[in-house]
Amino acid sequence: MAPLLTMTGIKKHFGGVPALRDASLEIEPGEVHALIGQNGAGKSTLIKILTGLYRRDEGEVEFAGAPSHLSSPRGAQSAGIATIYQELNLVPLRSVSENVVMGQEPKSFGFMINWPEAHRRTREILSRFGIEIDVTAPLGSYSTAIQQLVAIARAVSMDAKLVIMDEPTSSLDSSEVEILFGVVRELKSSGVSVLYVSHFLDELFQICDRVTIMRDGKTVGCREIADTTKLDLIAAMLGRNADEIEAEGLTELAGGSAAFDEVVLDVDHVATGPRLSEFSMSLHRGEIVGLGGLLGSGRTEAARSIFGLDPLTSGTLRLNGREFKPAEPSEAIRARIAFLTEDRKAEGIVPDMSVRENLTLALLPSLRRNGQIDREREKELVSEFIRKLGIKTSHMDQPIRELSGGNQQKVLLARWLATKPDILILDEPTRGVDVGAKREIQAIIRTFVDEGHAVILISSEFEELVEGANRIVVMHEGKSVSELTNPGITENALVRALAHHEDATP
Amino acid sequence: MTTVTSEETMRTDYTSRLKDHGGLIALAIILVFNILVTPNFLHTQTLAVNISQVATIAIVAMGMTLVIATGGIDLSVGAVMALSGALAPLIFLSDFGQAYPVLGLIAALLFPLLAALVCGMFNGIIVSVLKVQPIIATLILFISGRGIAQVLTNGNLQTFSNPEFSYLGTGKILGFPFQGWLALAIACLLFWVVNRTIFGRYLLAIGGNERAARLAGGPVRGVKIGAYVICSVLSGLAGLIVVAINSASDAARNGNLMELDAIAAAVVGGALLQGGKAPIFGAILGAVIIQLVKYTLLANGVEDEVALIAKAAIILAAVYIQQARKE
Amino acid sequence: AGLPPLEQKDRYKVGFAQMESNNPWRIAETKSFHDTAESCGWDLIATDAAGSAAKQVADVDSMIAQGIDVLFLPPREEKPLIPAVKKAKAAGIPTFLVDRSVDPNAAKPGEDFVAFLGSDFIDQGRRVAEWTIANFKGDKGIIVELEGTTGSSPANDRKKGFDDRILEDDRFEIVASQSGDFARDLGRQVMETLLQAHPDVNIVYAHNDEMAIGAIQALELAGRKPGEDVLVVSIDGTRDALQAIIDGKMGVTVESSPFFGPLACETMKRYAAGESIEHWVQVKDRIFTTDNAAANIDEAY
Amino acid sequence: MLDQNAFDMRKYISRNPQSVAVWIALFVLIVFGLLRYDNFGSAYNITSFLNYNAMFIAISVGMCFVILTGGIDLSVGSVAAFTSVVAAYLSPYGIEVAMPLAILSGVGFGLFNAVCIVFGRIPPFIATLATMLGAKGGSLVISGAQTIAVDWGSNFTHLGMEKAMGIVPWTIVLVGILIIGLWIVLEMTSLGRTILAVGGGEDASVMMGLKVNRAKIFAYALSGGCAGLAGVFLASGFGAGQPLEGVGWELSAIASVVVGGTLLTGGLGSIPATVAGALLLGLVFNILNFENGKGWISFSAYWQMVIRGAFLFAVILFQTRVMYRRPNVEFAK
Ligand SMILES: Nc1ncnc2c1ncn2[C@@H]1O[C@H](COP(=O)(O)OP(=O)(O)OP(=O)(O)O)[C@@H](O)[C@H]1O
Ligand SMILES: Nc1ncnc2c1ncn2[C@@H]1O[C@H](COP(=O)(O)OP(=O)(O)OP(=O)(O)O)[C@@H](O)[C@H]1O
Ligand SMILES: [Mg+2]
Ligand SMILES: [Mg+2]
Repeated sequence: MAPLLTMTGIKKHFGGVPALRDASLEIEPGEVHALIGQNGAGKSTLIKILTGLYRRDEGEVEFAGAPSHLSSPRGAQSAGIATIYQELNLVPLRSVSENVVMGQEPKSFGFMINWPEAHRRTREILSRFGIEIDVTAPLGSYSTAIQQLVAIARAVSMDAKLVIMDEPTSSLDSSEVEILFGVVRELKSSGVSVLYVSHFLDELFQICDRVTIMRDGKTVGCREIADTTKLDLIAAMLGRNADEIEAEGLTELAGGSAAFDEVVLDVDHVATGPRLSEFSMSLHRGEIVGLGGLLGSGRTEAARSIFGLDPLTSGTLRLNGREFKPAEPSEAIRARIAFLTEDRKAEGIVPDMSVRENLTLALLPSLRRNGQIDREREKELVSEFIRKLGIKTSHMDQPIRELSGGNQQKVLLARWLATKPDILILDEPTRGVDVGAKREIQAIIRTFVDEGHAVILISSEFEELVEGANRIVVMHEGKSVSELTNPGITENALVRALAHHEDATP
Repeated sequence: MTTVTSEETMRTDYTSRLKDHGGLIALAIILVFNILVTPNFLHTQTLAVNISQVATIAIVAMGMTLVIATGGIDLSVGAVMALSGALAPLIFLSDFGQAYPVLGLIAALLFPLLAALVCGMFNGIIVSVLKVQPIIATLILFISGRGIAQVLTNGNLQTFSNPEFSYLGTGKILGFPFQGWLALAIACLLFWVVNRTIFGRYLLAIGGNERAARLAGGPVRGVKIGAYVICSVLSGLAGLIVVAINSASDAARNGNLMELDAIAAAVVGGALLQGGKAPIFGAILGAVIIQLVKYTLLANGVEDEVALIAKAAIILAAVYIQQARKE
Repeated sequence: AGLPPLEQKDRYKVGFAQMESNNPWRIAETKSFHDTAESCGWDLIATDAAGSAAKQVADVDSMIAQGIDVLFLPPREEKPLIPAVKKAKAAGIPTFLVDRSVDPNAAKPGEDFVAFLGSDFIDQGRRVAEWTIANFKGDKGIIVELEGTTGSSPANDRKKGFDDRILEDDRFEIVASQSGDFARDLGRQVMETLLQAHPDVNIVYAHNDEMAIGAIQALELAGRKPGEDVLVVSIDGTRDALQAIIDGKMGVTVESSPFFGPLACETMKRYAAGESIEHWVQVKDRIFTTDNAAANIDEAY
Repeated sequence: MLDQNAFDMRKYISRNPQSVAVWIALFVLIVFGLLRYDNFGSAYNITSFLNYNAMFIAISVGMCFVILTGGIDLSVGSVAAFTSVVAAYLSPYGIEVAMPLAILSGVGFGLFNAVCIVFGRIPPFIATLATMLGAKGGSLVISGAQTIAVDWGSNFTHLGMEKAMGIVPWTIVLVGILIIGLWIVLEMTSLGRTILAVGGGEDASVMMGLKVNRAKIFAYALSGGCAGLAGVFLASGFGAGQPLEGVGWELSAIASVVVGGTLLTGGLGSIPATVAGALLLGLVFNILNFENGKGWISFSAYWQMVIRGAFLFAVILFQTRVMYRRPNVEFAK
């Protein structure tokens, strides 16, 4: 059978810096094709070239048997390519329905949008994903996960020949991932091809047929999933020998079960509104406490309440035994608390500022010397962190928006580590980060607690929670409902704890 | 627009360098044109005249640049000029001012600036605390600020003769107008503030991504209020200069339409209306370009109505060059 | 149809629809109406159109709705205010135009409105020209003209009156004519610029005194001697201008008095008494020079 | 509010708290006027008030579309002045010729704005600022800096001065049709929804494959056309093309739109609320004129400016404080 899509010899430079040197990709009709590579390998760029968002410098693209010169996402859409981009690309102010049907609204009289039909269709599509929500409400009033699912729903509803998913699961929890897989299989069985980008290699083995591996802007291989192993893939991505990697071992980071006695943070029946109605936990020096929960369970709100982002309506926070009432993040930072946000784009990076400026943003007050910023020390600090965290940037004055997602995340982590916090709150710290970097980040977190600090870890990846946390506080509908402690922390236990509360409430 | 348009960062070095200096090139073209066409252009007096006229626009444009850097805009600058300009003569012409000329003079410089500061606080608080969109927030003082100035003076033109005060507008140092030196000093100070201080860094961060700046502990409200206050105080200063040159304060006309000139100067100088950039010397360059355009058209007898069209075309061209550079 | 009548009574509800308040002249005019109100038995409704002819019509409308007895209207523009005049007539309200008139082809005095009280802008310009021709000592008059707000009728008329007359004499040449928007600050800036481009200028004609004062400042800043090597002439008769004449910095200013209140009262009373009013109640504009400036400065505004 | 199956008042209020504020403020002001002043509710005052404000409503709804795309149009006032001159020149050919051509000339300016913004990548604020200067210069040039008389003999002035069936001024009828038409476009057509989407997130709209450029071009052309219509009203209602009119109209239109609850950043807003905003701001002038007539205090022009500013402040305070905050939406920058 002729391939649905062939891309060969694709090259792309951004202002002289090559992002793609020689990329190629071939997708058969009706296959689920994975695209993997380290952060910055060029996956997203390749996709954007395919959908016409970027123009390629060189190379051939053939789609559905004809050479393709798409110059806009719109053209790609009508050619039969539906895309879920890595950065959410919906319009939060507009309703869920609009976000789903825009571009192909049902009409009456040929020009008037038939809203009842649009809502019905949206509900129907979303119900395939197990989502029952008010589709007339603004999309932005829902969680990232729901927004992600809506984006997927939109793409899936488009009758495309090829659906591209750039890290669709990065903000989903396991049950939603399952739903997504169901949908992907459905697409496949109806002959639609899927291009699937993910850093979760396990996922690939569940749903993909073939995998293309990219490294440094080049396509370095394409395998049948059945003929490969996770280790192989990692080796190919990193450009190293599989044995070597095995020898190093991607060591498990299971938290010790040491006794923690010094309480640094005590959260007592804290509420900030309907999304966080009763939250209690304690955090000890040297401990990683995980927050487990389904989407919308209020984990992010819990973190925000500690960081002074949402004013408390009731309850108390105690920091090192003293009552603590931060009204602004700056107060929390002064109290040596740090908070890595889950929404990198909206709340994390300042896109036009350089890596250097982004990295030191939370640290400025301590860089003050003679009324101005001590630039020497700033540079030292920044190069130190770039080295320590292995941040891939051409120089420290490169605008952060030009970095790949994973590297942006590392810069943000560095921003907080640089403030030398006692308590580090991490909301989905490894979202969109490649396996190598993920291990690195996890190692950094581990070192950090070993130095006697404490971490609150929010993650929708059960594996990450279970491996990393010394204790897990389970949240449900804005309340902390139970706690898992070592040695009782297993994925099963966590799933059971969640399911228990899920069943308990209608 | 970053993701969609960054595509265009791809340019040969040559053109991108050309565009980096778009403003300077525009300036060079205007200068050459004037040297060839405008009678007596190469004359120190011409330079002095232009400096004295550009100073007020430049001073206000620098303040505007800071506000624009936060992603805001300040329509009230002209009204604040009128207000501070109206207060100064009220003070030194008052009984107190006549009885104690020195104190009166100092008060006549300080109080108007203080009033301007209050206006800036008002704007800044509405924008940052009440979260009202800047155009509308500053529209309030745009409408009523001038009204307050006129209420204070009963609408009357206040004329005076006070050489000490008038030094602000007519004094010369090394043969060049005092207000030109003043503008230069302010530019250096603000350049330092923007590029070297923590306030400046936060300012740019807030314009670049306000939520991120807040999460990183940035004092968002304080910095925004600060930007509006600086802008207002500089406008107040410009208002005093205008009054000083004319030896008269006309609350109805002082600073009229200044907001448009200042915004145009800031943008021609490279400020991005969505925030995140604060090119202080760019603002001066923008002000100089606008001033020279005005001068060129006037000196060559171009009719007012045609001059408007020419001004429009030049603003478009200058910003087009600037804009192409951005992406 | 004839003019609406006006009955004689003690108090009248009087509308005065000022066009703008952004210059001393207008402010003095409004004040003059307020000052007259008490003595003339007016309940005065004064509106301000902030320079918009359209809003001025709307202001007149709202005064008609409030049932005024008489309307005094300084029309911002010749043509756009005609609807206001006609609506007032339709509502049975006698209208007196003050200081500017409307297009006589569309609305006629004695028919659509009672009368026009005011002076003649073209004539003002012409009188400045005549004085200049008579008093200019040099051989060649190089003139810079500072125009009022572009497109406004006083600017257009004062330009026409002056230019037509002065150019009849070939001693004179107008080398530049630019708008200073009737404002002192702009007048100064424009003069500074024009002085650079035309250093040989020896006459400045400004459409109002404010710009003339600005021009004098520009001349002084440039080291010129207004009154000696440059003759400054203008229109209005403000206190500052008279002072400049006394100081020898300015040659002449033709009066354009803003004090219409008393004249308005008198004319209205005559009309109420059934007198027929002349279509143009002409104001006798004086001309101020060194001869009479000192004597009149105290009553200037 | 049309985008719901059934109209649900509570939902509407909670999602559009800001537009609700303007209706309440308008209602309060009208009741105040009716109680305090004689003849405030007279047919004469109502029709003349609406007739005058028809111009502002027209430019405000046009402005609303532009603002919804996340842009701004500072040129509306000058464009209206320009088209009033065009309409005046064309008035001898009758309304059926003068009106479409004048509106078309306004659309031309709108298209020019759109080209600068969409293809020249010039920020809307600057592009339309330049057009504002250019249109003003242009209208002075074509009119020779004079007001241009319309032909009173043709039917041109009927539009601005006469009433349909002797009751409703024709301008109101036209503006009513415009409002309803644009309301339908915004709420019920994909073009309208695209405009909202573009304002809510331009990058996202591009990625969603929407016709972003078309939406923006339409919005600016429409705004130009609405300014053109306002220009026709101006010429027809005041009997002259007026090159000097329109000063500050853009700001009052922007204020109307924002007071009506539309986000200046785009993506969220409503046509009826914009109309309410325009009426509210217009009503302040009308009330001040009536207050002057009470003689209790005769406001000088300056006090009127202060009061108008204070009133705008009050409405905004009311919007942000008394009504609850924004709908619960995270705003993308
Ligand atoms: N708009 C841009 N301007 C400049 N450089 C860019 C731009 N977009 C991407 N790049 C660069 O191109 C390279 C490839 O980035 P891309 O986003 O395609 O990586 P990726 O494989 O998707 O990584 P991730 O897994 O982190 O999402 C990176 O080095 C990045 O810095
Ligand atoms: N039922 C809901 N209705 C409206 N908005 C919701 C709802 N649930 C969650 N949200 C929004 O989604 C965001 C994330 O939700 P929350 O913090 O409660 O969940 P979380 O457990 O942190 O989920 P996530 O895994 O997505 O981070 C919040 O900002 C909240 O505004
Ligand atoms: Mg990517
Ligand atoms: Mg979360």
